[in-house]
Amino acid sequence: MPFIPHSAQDIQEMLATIEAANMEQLFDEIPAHLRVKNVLAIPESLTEMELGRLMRARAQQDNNLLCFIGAGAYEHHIPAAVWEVASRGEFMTAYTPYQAEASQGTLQLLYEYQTMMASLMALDVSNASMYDGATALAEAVLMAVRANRKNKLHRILLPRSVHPFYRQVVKTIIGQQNIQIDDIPFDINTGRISLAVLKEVAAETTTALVIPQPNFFGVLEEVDALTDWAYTKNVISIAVVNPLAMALLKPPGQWGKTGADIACGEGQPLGVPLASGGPYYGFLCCKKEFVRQLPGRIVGRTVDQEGKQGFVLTLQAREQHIRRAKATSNICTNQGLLVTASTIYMSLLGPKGLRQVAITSHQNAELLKEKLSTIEGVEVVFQSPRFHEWVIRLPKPVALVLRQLAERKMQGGFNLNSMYPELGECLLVCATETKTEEDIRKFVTLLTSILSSTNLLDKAEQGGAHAKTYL
Amino acid sequence: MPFIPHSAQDIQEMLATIEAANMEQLFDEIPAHLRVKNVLAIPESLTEMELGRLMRARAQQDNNLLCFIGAGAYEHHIPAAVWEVASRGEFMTAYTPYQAEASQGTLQLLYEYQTMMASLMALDVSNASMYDGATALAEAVLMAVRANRKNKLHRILLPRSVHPFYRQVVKTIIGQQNIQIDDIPFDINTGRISLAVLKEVAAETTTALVIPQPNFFGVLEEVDALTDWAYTKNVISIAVVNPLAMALLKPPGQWGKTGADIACGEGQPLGVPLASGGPYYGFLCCKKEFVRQLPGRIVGRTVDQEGKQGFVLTLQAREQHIRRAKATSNICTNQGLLVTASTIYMSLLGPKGLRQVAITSHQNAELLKEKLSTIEGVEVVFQSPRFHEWVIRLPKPVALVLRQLAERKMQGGFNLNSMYPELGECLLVCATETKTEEDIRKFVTLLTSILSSTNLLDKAEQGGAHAKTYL
Amino acid sequence: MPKLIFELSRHGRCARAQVPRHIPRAINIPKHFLRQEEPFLPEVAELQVVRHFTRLSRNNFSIDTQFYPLGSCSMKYNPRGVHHLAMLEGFLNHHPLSLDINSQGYMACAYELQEILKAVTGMSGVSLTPMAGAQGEFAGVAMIRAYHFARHDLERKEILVPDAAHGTNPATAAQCGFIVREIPTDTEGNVDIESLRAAVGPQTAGMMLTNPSTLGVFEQKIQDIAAIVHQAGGLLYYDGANLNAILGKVRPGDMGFDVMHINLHKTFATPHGGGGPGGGPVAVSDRLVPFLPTPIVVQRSGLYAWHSEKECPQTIGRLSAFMGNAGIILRAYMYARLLGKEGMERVAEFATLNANYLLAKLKAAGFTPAYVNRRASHEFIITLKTEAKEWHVTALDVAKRLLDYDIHAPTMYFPLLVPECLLIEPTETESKEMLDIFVEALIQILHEAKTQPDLVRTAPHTLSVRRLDEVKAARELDVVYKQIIDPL
Amino acid sequence: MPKLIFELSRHGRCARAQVPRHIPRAINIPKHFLRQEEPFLPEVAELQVVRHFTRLSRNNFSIDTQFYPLGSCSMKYNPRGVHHLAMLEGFLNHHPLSLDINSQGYMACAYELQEILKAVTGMSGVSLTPMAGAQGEFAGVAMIRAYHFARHDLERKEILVPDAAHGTNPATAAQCGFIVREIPTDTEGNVDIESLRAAVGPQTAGMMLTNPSTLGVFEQKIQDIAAIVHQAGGLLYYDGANLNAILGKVRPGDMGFDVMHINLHKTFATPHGGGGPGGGPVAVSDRLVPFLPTPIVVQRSGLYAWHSEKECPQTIGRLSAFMGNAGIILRAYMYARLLGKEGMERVAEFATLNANYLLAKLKAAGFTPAYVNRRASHEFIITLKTEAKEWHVTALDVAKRLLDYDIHAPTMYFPLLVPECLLIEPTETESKEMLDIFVEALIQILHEAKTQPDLVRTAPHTLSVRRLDEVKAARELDVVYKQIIDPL
Ligand SMILES: Cc1ncc(COP(=O)(O)O)c(C=O)c1O
Ligand SMILES: Cc1ncc(COP(=O)(O)O)c(C=O)c1O
Repeated sequence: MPFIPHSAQDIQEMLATIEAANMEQLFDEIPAHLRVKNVLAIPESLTEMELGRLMRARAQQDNNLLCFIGAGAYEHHIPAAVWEVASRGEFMTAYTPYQAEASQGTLQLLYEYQTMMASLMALDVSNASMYDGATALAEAVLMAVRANRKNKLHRILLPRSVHPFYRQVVKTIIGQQNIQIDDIPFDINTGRISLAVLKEVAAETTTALVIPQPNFFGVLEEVDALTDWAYTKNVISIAVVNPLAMALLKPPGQWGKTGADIACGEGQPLGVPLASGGPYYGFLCCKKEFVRQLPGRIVGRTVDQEGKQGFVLTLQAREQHIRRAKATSNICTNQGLLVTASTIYMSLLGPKGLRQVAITSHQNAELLKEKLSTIEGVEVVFQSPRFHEWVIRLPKPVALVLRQLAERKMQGGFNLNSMYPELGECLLVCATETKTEEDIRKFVTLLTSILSSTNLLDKAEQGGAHAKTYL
Repeated sequence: MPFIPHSAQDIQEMLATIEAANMEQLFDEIPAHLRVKNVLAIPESLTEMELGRLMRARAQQDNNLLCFIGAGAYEHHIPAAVWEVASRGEFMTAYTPYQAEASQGTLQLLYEYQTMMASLMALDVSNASMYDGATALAEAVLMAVRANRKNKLHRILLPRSVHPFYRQVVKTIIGQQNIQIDDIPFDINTGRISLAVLKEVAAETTTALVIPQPNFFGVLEEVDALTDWAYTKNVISIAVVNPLAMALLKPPGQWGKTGADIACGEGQPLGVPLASGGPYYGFLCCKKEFVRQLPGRIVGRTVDQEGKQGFVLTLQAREQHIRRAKATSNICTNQGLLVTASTIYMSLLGPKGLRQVAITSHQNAELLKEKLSTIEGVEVVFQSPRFHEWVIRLPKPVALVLRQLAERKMQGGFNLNSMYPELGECLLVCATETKTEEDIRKFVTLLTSILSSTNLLDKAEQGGAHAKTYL
Repeated sequence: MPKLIFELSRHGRCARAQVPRHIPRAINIPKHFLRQEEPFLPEVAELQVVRHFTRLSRNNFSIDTQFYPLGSCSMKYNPRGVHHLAMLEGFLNHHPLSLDINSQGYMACAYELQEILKAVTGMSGVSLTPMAGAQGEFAGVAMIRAYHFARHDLERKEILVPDAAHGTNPATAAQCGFIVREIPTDTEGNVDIESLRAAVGPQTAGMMLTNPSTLGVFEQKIQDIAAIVHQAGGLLYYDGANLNAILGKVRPGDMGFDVMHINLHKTFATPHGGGGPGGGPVAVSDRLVPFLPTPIVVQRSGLYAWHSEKECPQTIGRLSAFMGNAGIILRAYMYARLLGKEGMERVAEFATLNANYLLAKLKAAGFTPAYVNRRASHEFIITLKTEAKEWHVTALDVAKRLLDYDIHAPTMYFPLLVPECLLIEPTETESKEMLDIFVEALIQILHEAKTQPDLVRTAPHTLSVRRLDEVKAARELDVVYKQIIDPL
Repeated sequence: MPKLIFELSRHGRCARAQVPRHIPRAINIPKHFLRQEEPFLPEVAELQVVRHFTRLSRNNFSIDTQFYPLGSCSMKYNPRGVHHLAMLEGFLNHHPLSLDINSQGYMACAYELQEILKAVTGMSGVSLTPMAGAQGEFAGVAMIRAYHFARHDLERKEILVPDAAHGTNPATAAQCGFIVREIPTDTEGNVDIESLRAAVGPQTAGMMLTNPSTLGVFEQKIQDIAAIVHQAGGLLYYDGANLNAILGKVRPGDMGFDVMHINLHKTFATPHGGGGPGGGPVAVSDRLVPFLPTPIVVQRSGLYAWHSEKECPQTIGRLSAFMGNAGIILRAYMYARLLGKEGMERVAEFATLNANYLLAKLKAAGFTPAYVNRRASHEFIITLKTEAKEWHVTALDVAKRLLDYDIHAPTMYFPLLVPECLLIEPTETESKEMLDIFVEALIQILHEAKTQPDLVRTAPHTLSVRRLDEVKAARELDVVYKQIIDPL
């Protein structure tokens, strides 16, 4: 019996203690006609060895791809120490630190995490994690709504330069409440939010403005101006940022004259592997005046009976298990282990190392951009400063080009076609510090050859049916 | 500075404390003309990320081979828990448990290991490891020599059915002393030691007889008769066995009327990966009357000042750091971590699980043997009972066949040609529990096609130059 | 206790081998976009980091080191083989937006897990995307909302929850814009049927329930409840936190539930990581299939593909940037394959055996079960009401004292309706000996409560800290090092 | 302390998922070959195993958790990246007898490590096969023997070792059939040159030395020593245990040594595993190259190949069944690549800086260095002779008391010639703060020795056990559970 320790004798003794004749009797309160009749339609058990063969074969199928996709999930070098330590049983197989005295390891780590993340954002406080970047944004919006009681109807300015999947998630989550979302178009030349448009769209009932940095196109927004505008309009500013970039770029707490009010985003770039999309974690920081609106767990430093320093979950009165229907959020299980990994990652890199990762990513992306833009027919779309990602327009259908690249294990970027049809055949390309000159050369060569091949359409159409991702 | 924590300020403060002007001055006792003048001919440092790319590429070169080689190193399923736990920093980065009170984890584990290994061998005691199976055999021979003081010249009967590399190692190690090694031929029909031959070779000065089980050809020796013969001749019997096989086969302590005196062998099959040949570990067990001759570390159970159970290194008076030139061996660093893994492995499998691994290996090997012997021209050489390995004769040169298989990532076995030229074109083939029917089918199909191809010689000769291993 | 990592920091230190090599290229970013001063991150060497966090980890209880009978959390063994295989580079390096042709390995696992979850729940459709139980609840209640909405049944503004429900249930219902109405529990731990009857009506959107309930007993009138809610036009939500109790024995779909979530980090043994991550797939009956959150994996002519908004126009939408906690899905899939169909049934059997054994022993030792006449499910409640009154030793005190016995405390003070309660869930992976040790510890503590109550009241005594001041923590908020926040 | 795993055992238990499926095939082995009753192995479930050994591990000091100033052992940080990459499946699953064409990845690493070791030692040839320092010594001394033998110089029966030498040196010489002759040390910690001169002769096969010596000082007259030994016809062996002190600063080959080993688990930071494995490659000057143990990797027209007996007819032979501790070789190689040439030099610099800093601080605090006038190498000795006399607190007591301060004890009572000594080696990877903590602890203990000597004499007090009875352990030998062996 895998994972069940009971010997035949144990079972006999235990049933005798319970005064049950057999195992069946333990289920005698379940109405008989409800019981499962047929054997479950589930395969027979595998041994770990058999499972290993199966899973190795599956992992192999998806392996050894060269990756220039970013679009919200970024390949970075993760020091081996990060997961070697984070995977220790004591971190990995613990539950939420409800018993603080028996969980000081996790709690101290979370306190250190909060400090690091708040400082990276230049804001006062951080919670201990949200599910992911997209839900963190949704929760940030809900924070803003709760913080602004004067409005009955809430309107949220959500630029289209924010990750389209984030926008979808925000709609799913806050869509259940009385909140209106106003899409803000981006300037087709710069790829960023235009202050002029913003002014047009804004209304009395506008509660918050979401400001991405870098935005979905990799472009840097004029965050100072946007934050200042929001401040003057009494609109709460919500930054959604790449945390790694904040080692190099101006952090939300320093935007404009007052700083953004809330910052959130995806923690994945800080030591979390791509892993098909998760588990990642969302971070959520804010100015101290919003701390009671902050959802999720927060760790506080305190003392024990003898005055010795210790850590506990604090402000629990905001949470669902105490406040129930009036809680700031329903979140319970969060993404603690990922935060553990990120805390170790940030500790290894330190402020200078993290900055160097950001700079190298930027430099590699710029190099790739230069090289790609020399290919005939390839056009760099937005002429604004970028971090490590940007948009190119191809002279052929992006879906078909990507498909051809994919067949050679090259992942050329993210197809913007269905999300931004107005841009035409556009591709979002990313390079991080993990890419070598050799990788870049390979990509450029392959793309050149695909674009110059004449029978692209014929070849690709055969496989076109499978050329989509889960858009 | 990788792995060095010193900040510039630290260095200044420390030099000031030392009253040294600079780093150079710390080396002022080294004659200047001896100092390294030129930069070392070593490549520049790599970052962990760069190293990762290099090593992944190298690992990839040697990867995804299907392995039917045994010959002393066996591929078995290793439960993930084994190395996940053995790799914990507290086991992996500890030194030898010289400070017993700060090393109870390692010491208790070694005590548990000694118990398991002694019991697997059905002998009284076990040490805490030797370097590998071959050196364990050499040390076993030296034990026998020390235990038998009446002889001046020592003759050791070392059958040719013992692993040829073990025999070479024994010769290297004991060759420095006044010990003669008598090779014992094997019976060309059965592949095992013949009692008759033994009787011829034995002499007054014969100190020990080495008995392999299974022997190098995978064949089971008539261990009862051999042990009894040794006993009646006052010859010390040294078993060299596959420890995994001992879950199924009669263990050394039960051979013949008295049991073998000493048992040794390679611990690798018990949870240690193939890993290009090491680190593995040698085990060494004996009857209690030989315990003072046992080299290496031994852990004993004792009590602390309060009578509480605890563990220490014991009988250290045998060891080099106390007895120096008169020590039982010069071994100091041993293979502790491998023993840690094996202890976890044996605990997971238990007596029944271990037996099942042995049985399944045997069954797979028998299946493979049946299938291979249906190929035209392939001949099973010895008609004796086997464990999980055996010898076949091929109708074509083994080196060339193996080379062809290797090009298709199939490792067909170990070439006996140079070690046992008298056997002709023979191959030692192994299957363990890791092999599926599909694997076996693949091997048989590939071998069939290679053997039936007419231009084998031409093709293979081109690559023949590289077709050797480090024989 | 180790120092804070910031206290180890020295200017100029870092883990050198981890920092990318300097490239002599310009930074093409105008200055006003750039950060001026460094963030306050520790500057430490690699050994310091490894040692610091290794030492921190040792200040934790965990399944790998202690018995952890935390009710409602199913803290069972997390197979190491599963973790190990999920860390294969082919899985770790796979981008979520890889084209389908480069993702078939992962998608095969996700697809098969969807099928397995259908089989164990008796439901018709599954979406794996919710990232924990609470998000599964959100998805479920949002589907209930979408369902009524699609039928233009717009007045259903109430969600019913038993008073014993987990806090996420009411919080979720509220987050979905519903009014929450509590239904009381009867003396035997069942939903009070009469109150339920009185509460339902045209305003009822649905009811959230777990069965066995968080009181550790099986809701026997489940079919009546289903009938009442359904007749009122509502839907029935199954909180899958307690699925471990019935795996392979009885299925929510067969009990009349319309929608449910499954906590993969409980029933499917994925490690909980000191707070997360989890996984909260939702499973639904036929009528809710169109509303499932996306993406979902489908199989099409031998290839796996993603279905999304386009193929599922009625979906409640997307719940995460990508497709949820993929690595947890992978682990849950592997766990299911290791168990197989026989193993699934054994989970419920042995979880129940262990709970009832513990209950029997504790009863014999003089402890008071909350529901004396009931069979325990995979968990059960004891109440220390009497002990609290007689010796002024509370459930909290007993819980803290257990820590000194090197055993994690059970869940305390939940469900809220049972005074001074401990909710005890041993799970199926613990041995009889371990349970006996736990019983012995509780007996011992009871004895201490009588003879040296202060010892219990001031516990724990053997950990790195004594009992912590939570009030001070909340009053003098210190949640960021060196930035003490004024009381708000 | 956890119970013994055997005490958790229950008949019929095991980690089911790890046991191969039953195959319905006969066992073709006659009965008299088969085992009749089961071996005494524990019968436990997977969680029990993981929990038991995880808990055991927590009863250890280690580099990952504590400062470990164990002299002569170079307990420095073992980079996790190195371990991680050595565990890649392509390395782990590779059979040692794979054909060369299937082994080029591993062989490239081994070959390059050979080259790197030549560069840092200043030697001409390297063999990686010895599995630890002591086996390297064996190989080295066997080569010395083979060298004389090949020259028909058959009367050289003596090996000289300083009295300060590590026990493996005389033990090795004896195992190679030599007579061991000890050379005394002078008052400054150097080899007594006059005694050496008197000792050498036609019977001298060679001398074993480490420099800096195990006394923690650099042997300044090393060239005189080399000349004396060489003039007598002997060869000079370098015990590489202390290579960390001079890496990139001075090379054994340049000092006149003919042969040496390198402890990869010291200088090259491979983890020591609680006793092993290690690695003990040998490096030799020209004249000993033909005698190197096999196999050795060579490069031949772009491909790597093994050289063995056939290509090296004068080799002393094979030292292990395959090619030594391959995984350790791989790790040492990676460490060397991470350090690069600049990093190599820094090792000696910072190891020396740390040692001299500690020495200066301890001197200032009133401790007595064994060699007051000498610069410390990467390690140094303090002697507690005075303290032992005055307060009856021994070096052992101080060592044990340090454990209570959560610091591993230095090496005690070695070298044998310094009374009540502690041999302290901080290594380069420890921070100044850690060293300061260590000094503070020793000062504190010195104070305790004066004020409450019993506290020190009965230490440790804070670990899972108090001081252990080693005499009982040796007298009442209990080395196998339930099989107490009678005193012999
Ligand atoms: C009964 C019950 N419902 C719901 C949840 C919430 O699940 P999660 O923590 O996965 O969000 C829990 C978690 O503890 C629970 O016990
Ligand atoms: C000076 C010295 N020489 C030799 C050795 C033996 O090396 P190993 O333990 O690797 O066999 C040691 C090990 O401690 C040592 O310190």
